[in-house]
Amino acid sequence: MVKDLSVNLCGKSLRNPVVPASGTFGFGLELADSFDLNVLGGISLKGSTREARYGNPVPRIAEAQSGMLNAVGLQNPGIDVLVNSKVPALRKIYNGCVIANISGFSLDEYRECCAKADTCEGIDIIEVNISCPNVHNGGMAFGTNPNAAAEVTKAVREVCSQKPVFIKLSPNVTDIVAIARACENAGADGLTLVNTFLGMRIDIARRKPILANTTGGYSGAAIFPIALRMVYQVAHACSIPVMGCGGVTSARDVLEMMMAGATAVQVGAENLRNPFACPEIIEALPLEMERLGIQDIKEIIKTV
Amino acid sequence: MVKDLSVNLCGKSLRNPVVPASGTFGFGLELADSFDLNVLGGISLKGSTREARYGNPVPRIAEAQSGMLNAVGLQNPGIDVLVNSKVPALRKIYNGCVIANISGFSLDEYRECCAKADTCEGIDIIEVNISCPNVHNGGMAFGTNPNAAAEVTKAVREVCSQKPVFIKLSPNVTDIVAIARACENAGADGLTLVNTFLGMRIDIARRKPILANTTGGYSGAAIFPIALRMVYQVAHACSIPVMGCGGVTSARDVLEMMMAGATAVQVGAENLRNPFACPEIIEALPLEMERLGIQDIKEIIKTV
Amino acid sequence: MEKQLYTITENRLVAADTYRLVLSGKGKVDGEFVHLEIPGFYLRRPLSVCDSEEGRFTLLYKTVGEGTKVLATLPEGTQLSVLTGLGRGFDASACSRSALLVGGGLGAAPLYLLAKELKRQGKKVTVVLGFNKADEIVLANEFKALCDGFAIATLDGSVGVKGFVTDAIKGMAGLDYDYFYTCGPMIMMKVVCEALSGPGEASLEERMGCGAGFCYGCSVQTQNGPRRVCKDGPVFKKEEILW
Amino acid sequence: MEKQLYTITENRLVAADTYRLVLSGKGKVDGEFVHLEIPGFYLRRPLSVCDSEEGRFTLLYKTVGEGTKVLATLPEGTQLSVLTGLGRGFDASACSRSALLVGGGLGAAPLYLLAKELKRQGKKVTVVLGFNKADEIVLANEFKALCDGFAIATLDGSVGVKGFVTDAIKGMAGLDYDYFYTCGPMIMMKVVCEALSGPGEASLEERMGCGAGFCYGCSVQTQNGPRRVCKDGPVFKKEEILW
Ligand SMILES: Cc1cc2nc3c(=O)[nH]c(=O)nc-3n(C[C@H](O)[C@H](O)[C@H](O)COP(=O)(O)OP(=O)(O)OC[C@H]3O[C@@H](n4cnc5c(N)ncnc54)[C@H](O)[C@@H]3O)c2cc1C
Ligand SMILES: Cc1cc2nc3c(=O)[nH]c(=O)nc-3n(C[C@H](O)[C@H](O)[C@H](O)COP(=O)(O)OP(=O)(O)OC[C@H]3O[C@@H](n4cnc5c(N)ncnc54)[C@H](O)[C@@H]3O)c2cc1C
Ligand SMILES: Cc1cc2nc3c(=O)[nH]c(=O)nc-3n(C[C@H](O)[C@H](O)[C@H](O)COP(=O)(O)O)c2cc1C
Ligand SMILES: Cc1cc2nc3c(=O)[nH]c(=O)nc-3n(C[C@H](O)[C@H](O)[C@H](O)COP(=O)(O)O)c2cc1C
Ligand code: FES
Ligand code: FES
Repeated sequence: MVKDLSVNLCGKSLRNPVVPASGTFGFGLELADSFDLNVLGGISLKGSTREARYGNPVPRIAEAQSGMLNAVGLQNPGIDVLVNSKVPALRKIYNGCVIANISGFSLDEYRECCAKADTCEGIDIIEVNISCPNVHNGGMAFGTNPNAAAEVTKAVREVCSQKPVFIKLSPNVTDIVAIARACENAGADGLTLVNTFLGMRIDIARRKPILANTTGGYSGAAIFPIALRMVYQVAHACSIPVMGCGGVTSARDVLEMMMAGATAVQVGAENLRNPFACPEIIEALPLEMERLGIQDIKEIIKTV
Repeated sequence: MVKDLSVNLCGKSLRNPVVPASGTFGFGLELADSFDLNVLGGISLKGSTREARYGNPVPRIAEAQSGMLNAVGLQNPGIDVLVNSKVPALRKIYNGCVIANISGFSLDEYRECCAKADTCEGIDIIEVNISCPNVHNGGMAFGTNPNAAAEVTKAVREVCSQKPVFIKLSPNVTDIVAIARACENAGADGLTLVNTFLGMRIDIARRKPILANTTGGYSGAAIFPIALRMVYQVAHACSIPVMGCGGVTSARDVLEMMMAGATAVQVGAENLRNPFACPEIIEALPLEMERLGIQDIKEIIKTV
Repeated sequence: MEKQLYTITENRLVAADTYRLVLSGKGKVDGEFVHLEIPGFYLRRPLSVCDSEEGRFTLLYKTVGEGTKVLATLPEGTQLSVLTGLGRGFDASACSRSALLVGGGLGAAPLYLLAKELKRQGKKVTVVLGFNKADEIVLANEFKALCDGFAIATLDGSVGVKGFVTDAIKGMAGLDYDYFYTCGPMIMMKVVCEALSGPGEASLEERMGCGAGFCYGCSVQTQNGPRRVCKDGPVFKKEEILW
Repeated sequence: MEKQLYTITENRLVAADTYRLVLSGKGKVDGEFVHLEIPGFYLRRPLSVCDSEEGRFTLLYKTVGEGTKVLATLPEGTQLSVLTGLGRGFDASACSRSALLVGGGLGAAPLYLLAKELKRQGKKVTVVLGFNKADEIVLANEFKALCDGFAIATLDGSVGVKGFVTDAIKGMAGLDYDYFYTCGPMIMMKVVCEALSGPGEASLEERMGCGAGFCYGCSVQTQNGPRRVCKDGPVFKKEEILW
């Protein structure tokens, strides 16, 4: 039985809801030799800032039982390289939805980067990361307070006249609904949730944190039930579309996130364990839908 | 080599730092036939309220990849049964540290229950749960705001003249340090962290939440890196002792929690998978310490 | 309660989606059910003891979800961690002379152990089992060999009486019993408890955490207040149950 | 990069805490290292390819942490998921005539594959290996059989020269090479790169996420800016490395 896997994200049609999450799939190009990227519903690119950044010192990666910590710290070549070189190169081989993920350390930086992304032809959606736990005074500070989140949203909304703007939220908050609502009211076209949880591991033999940065962002299968709860709460409180993210590892997880309220679903850390995770999930979707009697994947969105 | 496993919690000596967490070990009595409870450093009893409570409807339990959700909702026979019957019965067979875990739906209720626990002979420490995510208008509402947390602390501190009071914090907050400091300033003798994360699972075949309560408290191995980070932050910001809790499953996890700043370590959901988890962890501690060159477990507390 | 490693000596499809699992280890397992760790899954799975002898016991399980599907793939020789000695089972002594056992689907499994005990005590045992269709039938021969009366109902009529267990019971001429025991889907047990006069008991099912009475994850409301299915049950007297 | 299942055909202790792992599967594995999934662990483990032929390849690993300890328990026949075709390895063509290979501990492993390639290209190969003590020595016979010159240093002097690899190198009369390659502990490689005149390259180690160049978890600062150890390396030219 032919299954309809397509979903619609602010007017942009995705051939399926599966999108590798920002930072876990490079600029797409790194994986172009491994499989045909065109199977992917979309790609969220590595987070970009105004200037090129090396990021945090190594070690940047630590392991946990069903997840991992990263403290990459927004290593990236800068927004100009993104729009002038990375996106055009990706466009040569990929015709799906390209999502530019933007970070910043000030309103000005967010505004400037988003303006550049807005006029870059190859980009379909702008995803504004106000939730990176791995840089100081940047990212997460904006994402843990409804007023600050609204301010960033307003600022970037003003400079993005052509593309939908998704705000990517932090799970490290008491009330994610309040922040989601603030972003919606400030003009966000959609929301991505969640980013990583602030976590830590210690090397008990050396008696030192494993990460050079002491703490890092925790993600992977372990966070799925919390991310799912947040997607559920936000999708039921707001009327803009949600991209669900956090701990997704299987076709079943994708369907669960969509029933909770996600229109599209991002896969993050699982790509690091298995670079073929996204194509494998997409391949598994029709059979799983068959088992559950789902014809058209759109129909299950927010049905729980 | 003989290892010293004892730790000191507000003047009370524990023979080792391992304590089953509240709600995951009943009133101790339920496990008395399975092993000698006297191997345990302490026991945190099932949370008690003023009146007897049935709790939430079933299903109350859901599974995740490295953890579980519970929505028991504070089923308990009420504080009077606790102090008049459960604690005296436990005392007949257990000579370690007994921790009464108290919940409430109002300041008055917290005050009344803590006053009763304070005068109950068999109880060594009072642990005030301001972080239960499974009851409405109760528990977590007090634990997600520094002012409310301070108010509860002050209220119970006033009525507890004989026993140390630990406040048990919620991880579902933006800034756990602010709440910890508020409790410390309001007179808390110690802090327990963390309680469960608010999570959710959906039965995708039935298209319904698995838990009758829709959401539940997520805990188990999956939450360890987040709990560890919170213990680390709070232990380094406050000067009162911390009981670390969240995802502990092994002797190595106990040592890691202690290096992060915990004086004692609670084991929760792991008891549900393996009722012998605590005695097994305690048995494994000396060998693990030997490997790491630790003579006296007290010496590693907050060394990272 | 005890925790022990047992070795799979048989794990074989015996009916549609239904496997017979024989586990070997030290001693004779008691308790109404065991709590089984399936590699890769966080919580244990409760499964009723279908038969138990010195050194080995038998379970019957249906592959309904992720865990049981993985269980079905485990080869002989695999070691599993099992909690035993769990649950308050059927009270064979409550029957004075003649018992009626009514099972639906795999609800037949714990009834088999009960039937053996009742026969050991010299009582008369009549068994009625209900299934959806022929390929789901289990334990028919075992019960036939052991018991004094036996009937089957299938929904599609492919074997025995067409319809529910209650239809099969109605059709049994001269049925006589002083106590009944039932295990199966909630709705079946409710109908049975309402339809059958006289005293009896039923075995409930609930999602479990510990399976051993200390997490209060499985508490249901009963006529006598909250009761833990894993410890106060799973078997409850008919009058106690709030359907 | 490719992901494939390989079957363990050998997994055997060959030196103190050191195992030789032979994996069989389709094709000939290339790449400097493989990224190996160990059952029960979230991240894969990077291990250098020590030898590779059609249908099988060999790794040498030390049991240093939880993952490698579990790996050591896996029996023959176990299937493992492996990412292959990873890393930019040693550049055999950079040597024009005669090469010096300097390994510390299990740093010897990737040098063996390199030595074979250099010999295939008809070049002269001298190998110097350093270990803490005799029971840690690996690959000595294999290198001796293959190469033109071979020396060992042990810290405790139990075998070969007492001291570091640099001591053994000093003691080699008439040593002549136009290019060197080194792999081992950072501090050893630093000393080697500083002590040896002439061009050379070294293989770095870093905690990895993806192992395949797209997570930026392993980026180190180099003379030429940030470089991913897994993709731009692990082998870097001596001048590029910021020690
Ligand atoms: C006392 C008791 C005795 C039982 N005896 C048998 C038996 O003899 N044979 C048999 O086939 N089944 C029996 N069951 C039901 C059996 O426990 C479930 O079918 C099994 O747990 C499903 O596991 P899963 O991993 O396949 O399902 P999943 O849905 O993947 O499991 C997810 C979680 O839900 C729980 N769960 C799902 N369905 C049930 C259920 N019906 N009852 C309790 N927990 C459930 C699982 O244990 C697990 O924690 C019994 C249940 C109880 C409570
Ligand atoms: C390119 C490369 C090639 C390597 N080749 C070999 C080899 O041929 N033989 C060998 O014995 N070792 C090799 N190593 C080191 C090997 O990867 C680690 O010893 C191994 O990952 C430790 O795993 P563990 O589970 O035992 O340790 P744990 O400490 O339990 O592992 C926890 C996490 O830290 C990572 N980690 C721990 N130590 C290291 C380390 N030294 N380098 C990188 N990651 C680490 C693990 O991969 C894992 O993600 C290589 C490392 C790299 C980067
Ligand atoms: C290595 C790594 C790098 C990441 N970098 C970014 C980033 O640059 N921008 C961003 O918005 N999120 C970043 N994230 C967060 C992911 O996009 C995702 O939100 C998070 O990992 C949760 O999903 P998961 O549980 O599937 O990993 C990163 C995550 C990882 C693991
Ligand atoms: C079934 C269950 C019941 C619980 N009941 C209580 C409770 O009554 N009071 C309380 O303070 N915490 C309760 N908790 C929280 C635990 O004490 C502990 O804080 C939490 O589970 C995190 O630890 P873990 O990851 O080791 O499970 C409960 C947890 C579980 C799993
Ligand atoms: S499952 Fe824990 S009390 Fe019944
Ligand atoms: S480990 Fe992912 S880029 Fe190197």
